[in-house]
Amino acid sequence: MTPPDATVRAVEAVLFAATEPMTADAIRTHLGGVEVKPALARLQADYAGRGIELVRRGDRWHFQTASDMAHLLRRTHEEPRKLSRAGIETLAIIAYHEPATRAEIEAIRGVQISKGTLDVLMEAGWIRPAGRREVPGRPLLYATTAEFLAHFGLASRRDLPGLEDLKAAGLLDPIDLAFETMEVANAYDED
Amino acid sequence: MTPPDATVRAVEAVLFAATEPMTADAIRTHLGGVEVKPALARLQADYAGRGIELVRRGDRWHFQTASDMAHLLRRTHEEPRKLSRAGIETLAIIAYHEPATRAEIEAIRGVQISKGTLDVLMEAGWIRPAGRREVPGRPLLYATTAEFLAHFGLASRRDLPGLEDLKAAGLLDPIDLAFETMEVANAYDED
Amino acid sequence: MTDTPETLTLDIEGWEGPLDLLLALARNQKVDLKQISILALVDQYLRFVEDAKATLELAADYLVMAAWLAYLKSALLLPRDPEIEPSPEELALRLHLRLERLSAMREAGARLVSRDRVGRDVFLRGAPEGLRTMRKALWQAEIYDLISAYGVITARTRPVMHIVAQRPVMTLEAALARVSRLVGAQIDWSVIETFLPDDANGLFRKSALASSFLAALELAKQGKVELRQQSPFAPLYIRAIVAGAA
Repeated sequence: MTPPDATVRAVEAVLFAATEPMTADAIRTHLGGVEVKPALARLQADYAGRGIELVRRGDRWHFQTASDMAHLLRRTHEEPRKLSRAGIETLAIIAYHEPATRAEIEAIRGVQISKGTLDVLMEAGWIRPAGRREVPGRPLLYATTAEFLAHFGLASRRDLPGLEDLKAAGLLDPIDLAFETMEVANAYDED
Repeated sequence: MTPPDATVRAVEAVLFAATEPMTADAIRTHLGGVEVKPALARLQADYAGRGIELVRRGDRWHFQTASDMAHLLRRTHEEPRKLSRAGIETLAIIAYHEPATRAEIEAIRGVQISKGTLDVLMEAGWIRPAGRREVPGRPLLYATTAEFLAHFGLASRRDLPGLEDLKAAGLLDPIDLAFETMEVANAYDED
Repeated sequence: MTDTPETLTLDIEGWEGPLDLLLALARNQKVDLKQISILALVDQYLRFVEDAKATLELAADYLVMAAWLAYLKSALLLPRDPEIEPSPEELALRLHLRLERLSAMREAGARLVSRDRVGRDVFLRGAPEGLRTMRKALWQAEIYDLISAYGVITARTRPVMHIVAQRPVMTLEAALARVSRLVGAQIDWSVIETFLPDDANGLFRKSALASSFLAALELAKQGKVELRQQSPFAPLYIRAIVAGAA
């Protein structure tokens, strides 16, 4: 491959040394204002197929080991936090519906969520409070974070597995809305 | 470059994720006994001239940011800050009376100066320690620097306006005294 | 949970609420969730609650759900009463929609956690050097700030001598002496201005006038003179009171 130019080398070094994923803006600021987007594209191409790859998660970039190397590395590292079933479902509901209130999560799960469930997800850095819904009681809203995307290897929320299918099937709509849609469809059929 | 083979990729990933430099033996054990020396040589060649390099220290290998990129890891960000009233007065006294001891500066200023004030002036590069006065206690003397002259656009200290000039410019008018005294009191509080 | 002697096939603690249990039962029908039989589902649930009730203290929400499902079942079986809203079909449909949504989220969660996760399947650099930004103050001051500061210090600390200039005033004592001397020489009414010194000008004249006026008032109070004025701001006349003349 052609030798990388100074900007490519600088972006490479900065991302390599960084302890956290960085936005293109943060890299640019760190490098004193140079344009880094072409360098990021170049690096992504350079590392394609290697044991390390450059990935974009949300608007942040980081190097990580290639996913097919997992079997070699897993044994040396501890398993990340094991999530309870309630935790996984709550996280999925927030991710696919965000922003979502606690009541909306409970409506889907059919049970109250214990205080600890949201705490664990917040402590992991995967969800965050995201304002309040402007309805009586002004309930707190929850949404996912940049760390969530990074941890689960998602380039963006659009990459959530099956998101489009679920949307198309109306499975992300509230029940009342789904019900009305069905009623209308039935009424139309009867005509 | 030619695509790396499985062993090269594995060695690359293992060294990237390792928390400490590893010996070739340790890497081989980790990878189930394959020969890793050719892979290490190949990686070293692949990374030559990049922002990251594979280095060997003793018998251990690790990735690090290229040595000529080290300056990117610690970056100084300069923020313009205005010198406090105490700072500018202290600087003025040193400039007009140098070399001066701290006690002399305080006597002229009529107010004590904090250690921080002199530190700031030294950090700015405008004053420097200039020996000691040969009196009991041997107090440190302060004088201005070449940077001081450069910053204030002075060819030499003799370019500083004399008392007569100050008087002519109205800078010694006692009318403002009450007002200025108030300001000085405030500035002193901030020290 | 299974340490009770009675035969226990279902463990209620294993279910996260009635909806969770219903979803599991619906899956037991081994058909697409869209085609499950609500009636069969209701039967299974009620049977489960019957079985579990014998050995466990059933949570209230399971019993509430059981009651609601029993109602739903009877409504579905009986001839439809158009007066009852919502219709049993609607209730059954809503239950269906809820189960579909819970199922969808459960699958989504499973797919999410089985992705290549950082720290389990893919790894970040083990020993990053870290980036540090050191903030450095860039101190700023102008030459004017410097010399004006020196001016201020000099002005503040150099010895200050206060000299009060002589000001042109006629004291009350002087005016009293002058007016009482001059009024004795006057026979008739005289305007107060005639008692001022001839050379009185400017500030001194004003001071002399004010003091003479005060002196006139003082003398009138002592019964030595009398004062006359036609109207406000009209000339003020003054005359000595000759003993015995009043």
